[in-house]
Amino acid sequence: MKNTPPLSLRVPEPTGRPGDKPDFSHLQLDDAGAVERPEISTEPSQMRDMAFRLIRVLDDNGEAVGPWNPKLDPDTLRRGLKAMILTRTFDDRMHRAHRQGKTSFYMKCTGEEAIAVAQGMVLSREDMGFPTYRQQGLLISRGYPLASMMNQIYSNAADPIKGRQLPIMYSAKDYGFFTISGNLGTQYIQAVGWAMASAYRGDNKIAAAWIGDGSTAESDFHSALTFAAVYKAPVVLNVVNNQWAISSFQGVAGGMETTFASKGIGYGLPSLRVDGNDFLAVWAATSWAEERARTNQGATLIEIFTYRGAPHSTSDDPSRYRPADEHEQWPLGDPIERLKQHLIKIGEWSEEQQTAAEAEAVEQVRAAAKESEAIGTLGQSRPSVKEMFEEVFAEPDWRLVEQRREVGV
Amino acid sequence: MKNTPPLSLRVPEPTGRPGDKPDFSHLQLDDAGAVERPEISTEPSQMRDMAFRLIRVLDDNGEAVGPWNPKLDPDTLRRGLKAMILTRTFDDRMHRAHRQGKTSFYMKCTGEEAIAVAQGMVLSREDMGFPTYRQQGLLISRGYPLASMMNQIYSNAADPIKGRQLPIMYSAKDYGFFTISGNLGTQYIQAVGWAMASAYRGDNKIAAAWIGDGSTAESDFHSALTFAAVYKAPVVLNVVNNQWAISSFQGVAGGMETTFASKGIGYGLPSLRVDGNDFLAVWAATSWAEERARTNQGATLIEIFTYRGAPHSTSDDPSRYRPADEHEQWPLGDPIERLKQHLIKIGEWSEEQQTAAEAEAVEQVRAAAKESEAIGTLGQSRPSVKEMFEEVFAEPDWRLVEQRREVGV
Amino acid sequence: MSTTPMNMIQALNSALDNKMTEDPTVLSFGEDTGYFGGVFRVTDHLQKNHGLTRSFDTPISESGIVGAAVGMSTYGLRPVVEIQFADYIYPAYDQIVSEAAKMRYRSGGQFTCPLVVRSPYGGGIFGGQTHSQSPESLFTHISGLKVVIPSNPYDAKGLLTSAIEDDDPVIFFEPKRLYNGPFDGWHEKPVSPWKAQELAQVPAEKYNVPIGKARVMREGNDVTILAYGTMVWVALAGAEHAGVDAEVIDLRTLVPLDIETIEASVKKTGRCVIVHEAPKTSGFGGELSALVQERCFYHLEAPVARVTGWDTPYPHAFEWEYFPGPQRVADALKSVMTGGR
Amino acid sequence: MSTTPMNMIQALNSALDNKMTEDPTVLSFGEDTGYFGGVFRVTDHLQKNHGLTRSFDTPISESGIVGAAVGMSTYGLRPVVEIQFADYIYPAYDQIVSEAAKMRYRSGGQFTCPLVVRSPYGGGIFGGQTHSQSPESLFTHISGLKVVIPSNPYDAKGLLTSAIEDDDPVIFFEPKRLYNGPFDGWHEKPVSPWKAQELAQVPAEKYNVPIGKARVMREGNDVTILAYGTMVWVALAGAEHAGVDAEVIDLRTLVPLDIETIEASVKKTGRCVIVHEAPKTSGFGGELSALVQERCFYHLEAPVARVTGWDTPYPHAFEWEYFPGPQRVADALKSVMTGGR
Ligand SMILES: Cc1ncc(C[n+]2csc(CCOP(=O)(O)OP(=O)(O)O)c2C)c(N)n1
Ligand SMILES: Cc1ncc(C[n+]2csc(CCOP(=O)(O)OP(=O)(O)O)c2C)c(N)n1
Ligand SMILES: [Mg+2]
Ligand SMILES: [Mg+2]
Repeated sequence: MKNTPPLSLRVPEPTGRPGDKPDFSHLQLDDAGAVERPEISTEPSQMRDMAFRLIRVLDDNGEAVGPWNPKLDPDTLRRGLKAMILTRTFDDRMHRAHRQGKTSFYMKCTGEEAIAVAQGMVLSREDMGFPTYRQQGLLISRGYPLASMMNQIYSNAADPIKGRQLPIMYSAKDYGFFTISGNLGTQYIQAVGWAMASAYRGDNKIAAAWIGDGSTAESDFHSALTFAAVYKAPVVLNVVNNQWAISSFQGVAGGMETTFASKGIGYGLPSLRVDGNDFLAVWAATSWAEERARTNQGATLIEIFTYRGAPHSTSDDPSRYRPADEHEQWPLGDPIERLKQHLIKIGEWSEEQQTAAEAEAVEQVRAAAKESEAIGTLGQSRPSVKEMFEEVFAEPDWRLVEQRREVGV
Repeated sequence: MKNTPPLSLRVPEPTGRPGDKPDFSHLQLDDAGAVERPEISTEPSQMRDMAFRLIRVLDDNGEAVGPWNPKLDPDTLRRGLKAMILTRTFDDRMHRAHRQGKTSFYMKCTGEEAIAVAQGMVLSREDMGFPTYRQQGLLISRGYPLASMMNQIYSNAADPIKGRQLPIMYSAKDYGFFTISGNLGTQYIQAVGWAMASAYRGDNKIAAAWIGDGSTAESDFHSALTFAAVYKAPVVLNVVNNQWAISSFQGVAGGMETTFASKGIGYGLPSLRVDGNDFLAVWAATSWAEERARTNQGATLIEIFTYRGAPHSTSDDPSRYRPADEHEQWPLGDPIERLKQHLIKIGEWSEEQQTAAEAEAVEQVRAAAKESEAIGTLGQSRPSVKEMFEEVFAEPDWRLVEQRREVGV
Repeated sequence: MSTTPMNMIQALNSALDNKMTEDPTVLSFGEDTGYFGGVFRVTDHLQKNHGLTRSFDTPISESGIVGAAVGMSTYGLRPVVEIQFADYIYPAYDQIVSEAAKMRYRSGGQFTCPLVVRSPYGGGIFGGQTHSQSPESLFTHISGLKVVIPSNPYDAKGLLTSAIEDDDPVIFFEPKRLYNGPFDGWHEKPVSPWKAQELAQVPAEKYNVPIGKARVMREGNDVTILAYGTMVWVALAGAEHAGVDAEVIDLRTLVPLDIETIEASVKKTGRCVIVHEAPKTSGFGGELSALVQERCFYHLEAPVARVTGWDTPYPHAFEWEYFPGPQRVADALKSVMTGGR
Repeated sequence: MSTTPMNMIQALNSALDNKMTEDPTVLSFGEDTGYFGGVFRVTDHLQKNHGLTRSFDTPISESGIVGAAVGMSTYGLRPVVEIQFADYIYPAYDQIVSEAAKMRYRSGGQFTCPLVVRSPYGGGIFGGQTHSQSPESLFTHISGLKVVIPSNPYDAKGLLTSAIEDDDPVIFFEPKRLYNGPFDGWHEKPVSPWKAQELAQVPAEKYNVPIGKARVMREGNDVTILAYGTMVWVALAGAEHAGVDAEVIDLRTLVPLDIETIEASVKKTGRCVIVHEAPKTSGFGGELSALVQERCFYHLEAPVARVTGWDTPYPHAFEWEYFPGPQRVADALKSVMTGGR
């Protein structure tokens, strides 16, 4: 064997830790409007560069520019803005509810509201979304009752999933919202299977799935992309790169080496990369992928570039592993602020309307909380204990019957 | 939801089935010498196109051409040729031995001999190879006793792994040959772990791993590439694309959509694609990756493009799922024939020497068989039955002691 | 219904073919199961009969196969997937236990997984440690899964039909030692072919064998033998060899278990021997033994005995020392007949 | 050795820190285990004390974590990896059962896997069905694996030390209900802190608690209770509540099991109750029950009883109805004391 110097193990580290100044100088950001928009029928091999660019529509002046501008009407924009505001307001209230001991757990999506809200609006409710725990905006943008969300969070007697799941693990079939799994990544291949089923039946529903940057390392990510490519499944595969996976920066998932979007190249999937804090860019990229899937041209991978503003969950304290003001320094800004500025710019919104919308959101959430808390918060109210034994199978077997009898319910 | 035409499920199919004329017109093959050779220190992002090219050195005239020509001395070439001949001869004999009932199972590597032989010669015996069942050439090129291989195949009393494994699942630590697993793909991430261990210790050994085109769909492929990239592990990751995975053509693994080499791009790994039937090209690509790993510059993915000439195993009959003469029509020829022609071309070999080498190989194999069969073939001889209970743990626990006593061994 | 002799492969194939004809939501996929019809030919002709999209080959990704099937089943399809060997089911373990098994429960009944995971399992074919395993107990521990194992062609077809029609996920293990030819427990002796056996007379039409019902293979008074799959035949041979009047029960379904039949039999005989091929420790025999003594304690005249595979991997060269044969069953029978001391 | 009070997290951390100081081949990695020190802080300060390459964060890939550890261990390292919750160990199941467990055997001793898979497990912390599971029995069925579960800080440190020094793969489950504070079985009552308890007096230096040896937590004559992890405390509380003179055995190691201690105790008491948190069917209690009645049949005065989790997923809102509490143990004790009819 050659006599070479000793090897050494490289362990990736983020640009900043607590006490450091946030450093985003490594980010290569395209200007709004700078990235071309390929035809929807483009061969994946002809658009590989898209995986290394960043689709942006809203520029620093609040102007919507370039080929990806989806040219939405102001009503749609206002609906989107309001849904984002409502999502953030809901998050804040539930986070507080956890501190007040009303629930055992909560997870916010602060800074990522544009993603689920825009995508929830682009996709149809008959389509099926396979979300992670950070796409509550899907439900909110579609008008799912906030009180039902709270009932789930409180595991109270009206919890639609009967007290069986951790808070925020919603399931809302009628709203195109798949039952959230605690197990990261599993939904990704399931979404592909669901999409294959729709194609197999000759229906025209498509699926969409979300996964975090960190969770792309899970096996199901790989099997999902493989099956999606091989069977040309009608599915939109989103990677929400919010830079963090609990305490691990995205470099631990391989984000220092290349983009997450580029993972699609190795499966021959068209791959887009989009500014996740830009409502219009998310809308546009999603529409592109949606149309592609709907017209039987197969799956698209979309890396949605954003920043997790909040702690991972109520169990987490990010000040232990990242600079305290990193979120404020995030160069792509805040999705609500940016869409608001745009609406003001085009003369379709005002600071007053914003203040009113915020107040209205607070009011909506308060009303829902009142309704839900009247039923009860965690421990005060819950579904019947017999729900523990129901729906393990379509019909309980003798073990469940005996065990239920033992509990006396 | 939009009213669009019904979707349909796409299931990939090969260009030919039994009875059809083999069709390789879809292959895009570079000419020998046509592909540039990047510096070993090239950033992966600067060489992505390599994943879509095909490195070839030996041209149709038996000439070694272009920047990838490793310029080996004739002795090395002859060693390589002889090892390939020996590998094929060994395969033929063992395949026959199965028909004669001397073993329960065998797997040939016909047409793929250049891969393991060249790579076994480039890598050091102190490095660790994590092979599949189709890299017997690693052992043979390093002079591992053929009789020991046979003893394993026959599960006889001298089987180095004591009758515990299916035939051909060799383990030869001292030859840099990791214990083969029956479970596809598992070795890939283990190789990365082994390489990380070497780097962690500041040693200078590297690892190499092999996986089949079909098995790239397994989860361990994904975790291997992820870990290799994140920790810059000193490992050479080979994908042997021999076009088939038992009865499934490589399109079922995604090979219709893109190259297997391109899977490296999404991890930021440098990725090469090489003519697997060209001993010199395999040598050159492996050396490039070996040097990169050895000098602490991390892992390389190499797709080795070849064709599985033989049945998958002795349990398989390819005439049921592919055109009978597909192998003969394989446009990249036969690795033994091509290296032989090259040696003759440069005046370092002759037809007579070839005939003699083939005879010598037959003789070597016959001698080994004699030695091994003197011990016994399957069922005639085997290790002591107590080996069933040994080495489950370093020390048997009471269960194993009791159970062994029950068997009375 | 008129019947024809079928081996187990043909019977399983017939079940699939019937169901795919009858129900367009049934589809079949797995590694090599499409064009080629599976390495054991269980899915032979399905692609030809029902089309490319109804019986197809998959990438070599067990987790992908099951994960996709989970998604499909929540859409309303009834996928029947093959894991080529049970030894290779572990990569799919997470999708099975964390997802398929819990889908109905965790979604409050909104999403369900009527899927079947078929897999050849067990030893006796010189498959070595990675083509011989019997992992059934690993699935019996998971709430929300059913586990079915046939021992003969007739049951195989009827049980697979019921598994496909079941609204919950079913793990369906097919004893590959019984696939082509029958087995009478003595590996070194010739055996009369399936077609000469009554349980290989199989109707061409669809029929059901209910999930959750055991079959009494042999009535007897002295001791109850609980077995399933290949071991049913070993149990019968062992009983005959020992000359003991054993009641041999083929469980057919491990979950849900036919506890009534078991309990009634052991209360009658007062003795129980459990036979399985999987390693002893935490094999399903442990659960069976616990249940029997919990429910029949005051009827037992000897300890419940287990005859099982050893706590080692399945070793190629020692196939028949590992495989629990009739001699070991006979020894156990004799032991329990004399109080098991 | 002088001792300081430690909770279980500190004790485990101390074991890791000692071993990493002593042996450069020991390293620690997992999701969030590096800089941050683990979501439960078991690997806190290890990166600071021993350097970036000896305690680091990994991609979120349980199969990758274990697969890499398997490779490292065949190189000669002793990796200790963390699976963040036992509920997430299934993606790594194949690497554990097909690879780590069989490496020594299949390679004829050429390659071995001295690795430890640590994982917080069990319920009682309102974690819902994906942060509460007890999958231990799924590992006890696999030949070639050892399975260790401590119930207190002192044992936790000594057992983890032994696990790291063991030359075979060890699955090491850490009852997260016991991590920070102790638990005395009654979830609704206050409990005296670890530091007031003898088993939380832990030496700063390295020491071993041997793998394969149970601990008799309480001597008694009327009935033997077999338990491990959190359930040891429930068993003690249950015995006290029932007012029965129970011998409470903390198994500490499930494989290899301390069968001698168990057998001696049951032969003395003539009765046995087994307690675990995992679902009943094919839980480790089945194996224990089978072993006890196989070996102590003629000493038993009542059926061996099991008190376990139900055959359902672990439901968030019904935590304490699912979790087997002292009342259920007491009921079982009273039942076996009166013959279990
Ligand atoms: C299989 C599995 N492994 C580990 C965990 C624990 N876990 C929960 S969230 C999380 C981080 C996920 O990060 P990312 O995918 O980036 O999503 P984000 O939280 O940033 O939205 C981890 C490790 C889990 N839930 N499931
Ligand atoms: C986990 C696992 N799944 C399935 C199999 C069965 N199997 C053995 S070889 C094989 C095909 C592998 O094809 P490929 O990876 O292309 O390698 P090749 O045989 O062509 O060298 C299959 C499906 C296995 N051994 N392990
Ligand atoms: Mg993230
Ligand atoms: Mg292949």
